[in-house]
Amino acid sequence: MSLVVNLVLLVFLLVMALAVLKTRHLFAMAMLFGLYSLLVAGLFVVLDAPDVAFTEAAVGTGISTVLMLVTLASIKDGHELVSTQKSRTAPLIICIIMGGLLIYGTHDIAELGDPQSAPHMQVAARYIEKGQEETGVPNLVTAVLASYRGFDTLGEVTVVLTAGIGVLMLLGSRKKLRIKEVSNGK
Amino acid sequence: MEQLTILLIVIPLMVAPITALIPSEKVTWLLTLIVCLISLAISCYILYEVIDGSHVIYELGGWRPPWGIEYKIDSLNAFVALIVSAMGCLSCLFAYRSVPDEIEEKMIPLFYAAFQLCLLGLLGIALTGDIFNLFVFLEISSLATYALISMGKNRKALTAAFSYLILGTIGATFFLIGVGFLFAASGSLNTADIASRFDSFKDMQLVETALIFMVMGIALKAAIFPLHSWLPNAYSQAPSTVGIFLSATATKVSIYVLLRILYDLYPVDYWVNMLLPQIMLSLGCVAVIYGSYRAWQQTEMKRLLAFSSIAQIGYIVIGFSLVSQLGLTAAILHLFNHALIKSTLFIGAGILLYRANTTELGSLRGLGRDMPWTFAAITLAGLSLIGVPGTVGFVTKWYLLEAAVEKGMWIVVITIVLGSVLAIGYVWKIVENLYFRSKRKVHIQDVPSGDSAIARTPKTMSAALWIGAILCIFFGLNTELSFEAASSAATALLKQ
Amino acid sequence: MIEYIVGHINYWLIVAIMMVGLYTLMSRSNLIKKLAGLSMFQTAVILFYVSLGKVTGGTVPIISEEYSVYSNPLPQVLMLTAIVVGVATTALGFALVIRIKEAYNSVEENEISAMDEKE
Amino acid sequence: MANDLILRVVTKWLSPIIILFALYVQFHGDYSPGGGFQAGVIFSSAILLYSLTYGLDAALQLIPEYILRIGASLGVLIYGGVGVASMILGGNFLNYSVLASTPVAGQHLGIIIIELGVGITVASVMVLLFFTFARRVAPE
Repeated sequence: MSLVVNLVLLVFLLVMALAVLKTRHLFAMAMLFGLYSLLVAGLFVVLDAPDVAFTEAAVGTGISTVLMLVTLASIKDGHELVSTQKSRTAPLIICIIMGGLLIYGTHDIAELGDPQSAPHMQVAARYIEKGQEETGVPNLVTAVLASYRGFDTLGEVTVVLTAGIGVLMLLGSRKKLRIKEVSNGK
Repeated sequence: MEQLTILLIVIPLMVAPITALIPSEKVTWLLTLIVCLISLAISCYILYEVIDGSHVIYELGGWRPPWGIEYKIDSLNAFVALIVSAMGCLSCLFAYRSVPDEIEEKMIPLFYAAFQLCLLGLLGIALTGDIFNLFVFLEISSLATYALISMGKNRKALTAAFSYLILGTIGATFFLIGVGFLFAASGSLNTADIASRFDSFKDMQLVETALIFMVMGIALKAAIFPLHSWLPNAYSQAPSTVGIFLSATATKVSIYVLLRILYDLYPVDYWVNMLLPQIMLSLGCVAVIYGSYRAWQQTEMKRLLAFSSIAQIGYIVIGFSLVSQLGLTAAILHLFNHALIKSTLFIGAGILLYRANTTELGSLRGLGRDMPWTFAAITLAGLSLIGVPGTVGFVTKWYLLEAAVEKGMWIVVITIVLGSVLAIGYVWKIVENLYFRSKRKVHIQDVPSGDSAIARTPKTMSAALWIGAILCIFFGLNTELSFEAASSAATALLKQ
Repeated sequence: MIEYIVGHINYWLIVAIMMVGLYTLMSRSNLIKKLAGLSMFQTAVILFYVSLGKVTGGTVPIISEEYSVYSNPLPQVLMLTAIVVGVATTALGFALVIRIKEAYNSVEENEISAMDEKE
Repeated sequence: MANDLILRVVTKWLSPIIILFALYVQFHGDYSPGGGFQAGVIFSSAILLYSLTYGLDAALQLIPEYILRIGASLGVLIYGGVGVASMILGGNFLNYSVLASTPVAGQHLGIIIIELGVGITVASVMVLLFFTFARRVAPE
């Protein structure tokens, strides 16, 4: 049953991705992009990952979409130009090759939900077995996130800080920065 | 001893957030310098400890691998960490006068914080033994890099940063796909754990695809030949300090990751028959010729140096695609040597930019006569780039030639020689314009910015330049020190 | 054959979504659209990881007495980090787009590179 | 939008509830889905809502920018500080087991503190991002 729900959502998702690709109206694209994230969040719930779903809903549909809208409002330019110069065959060929490679790779991947597959049998088995006992936290995602792989999470917080610093460096000054029109020295 | 290794990460991590809050350019600079110096001291000590082939193991959070994240530091890790922190010190020394000149005053604390975060990210990549953790630190350093590049004076810096952001993220995501495929096959993320159980899943197509995607992703970040398009603009448009630091470290660390994937994560005999060495070798050769030729065409010094970097990365690729102890040693040694040469040359370019407010070679004519000492140091580093005996450049090219001859690859030998000839061409172009062309009417005293302070090269900048130039000669004459480290690193890689 | 397709089709669809994202990113000239494509590409990769963690008949990995089979927490943890990295990159990208618009008065890559070449 | 009565009233009622929910997600993350990151984003959405209805200046009066900058750094420092504390107490970096009398209690304590650090940084940076971007939109 969950497989069917999963597939239906994936097909919706594919349609949404194509819609983002096709639309020329950028505000509409921002909305479609938010919907795309919401659908992904729904898929995460089906895949037993409420923590990830929670985050995706808050970040993808919330922060990312809001930032996209604010950017659009700031540049006051709601339409994508019909570009004729840029070649589209080369990207298409690259994407088909990459996609083909990935499908080649998934040939011997374990089926969705196979409890005997390597990701479940190796490292993760211990988290499920001993996670609560060793950390005192029943939510294993929190246990792994904060303790077993706490260093990753420290890195993640640092990434957030870095992004904050970067954006402040770019947009922090109230006045528009003076920028030289021509390359230096000319 | 063990606790020292993690301090390499913890110190920049704790200092960077504080730096971002201090509204003083002097204090933040001093903090950055201290962080770099401490990192340098610690990485020297660690290298000294592990150079005999031993390991330092550090389990983060006290969890045993593969459940927790582990640092397993051998001489290669320590060597790369040493390169990163040494170049951090050098560019920080240069930054003292250059950053206030190029960056808006209000942004300086943030600039130094981002610089430290970039250092932190690169050190994290160099030390970790967990492939997902590597991705996280890769992104820390990348995000900091994008922000730093965009601080360049010219508006082109913005587009350079944006295209680097797009390509860098594609590279990182490809790497992430590779990690995911490998995880699907092995169920683990710990390098040593995957390597030790490799035989049980080596026949899966998943593992093959994982290798391809990881190599592609990292090759994009390392600017290996057809994937180099972001590099020239990023390096030449970035503020001088950033250009120095990145040209010396960013691609080097990515190449280090490539070495880890190819020699550590995957056994050598897995990919040696997959056409991969041949492909890499030919890409390396093309990169040497293409990079040198494009460098020769350039009329702007920083862009010239950036294209020369593409060629130099080609030498490194040739070195490790030969799959021999000697070739690998040459490649690892060149990581260090090239970092030294390129940072010295970029410091030179930075000084010229500071004094003459331009790096267009045509506008720099005759400037070498007014600044003989700067000119002398640039020439020394330029000679190293060509590979004149007695300089570091010669050492690596010699070992590289030896390795190629050992394998009977005459095309590679010809490529290296041809690359050196082209290098003479583009280095001569700099020297000729700086010294032998008659001076233009514009004197340095009446440069557009016209500041009287600019009439002298600041001592910190000269010091950074000369430290770099002297080290180019020092390690060219005393090869044992760097050679021992590189060959110990190569042995550590081939053993597994 | 049918079994094979049923077992793999969700991965194929994920790959297809990934490639639509990558194609959007590579073929479009508008910088905002590029960033949207980049974000879709990353999200599809995240979806791939989370799919790896699903166990049939399993439940959310929060230990309780009523259940005994749990889905794998590890891919979920990794992807929490990846989502954060993704949004950080996107935010920085948007900031760059705003500055590029101010400097070039355009957000189309074609126009911008034409202006760059003129200099 | 600032003049719409319904929006103003709804926002006034909704913002505290969202913040309350953020606190629940923050401190109940050990037992149910959620944690510092999600809590931080939810908290920031409350501020976003407030500034969308009442305007950027009002929101900046509520939370000045320097507090956000300090918060962004503080979260990372709290997280790193827990790691350093565990090193001082004789464990490895981020080994929370040494923080309290029993390892499990130490782990639990450590997890709560670091989640708080995550929450503070994420909430501060997200609000900061929004403010920084939104200032560019405001007509000058």
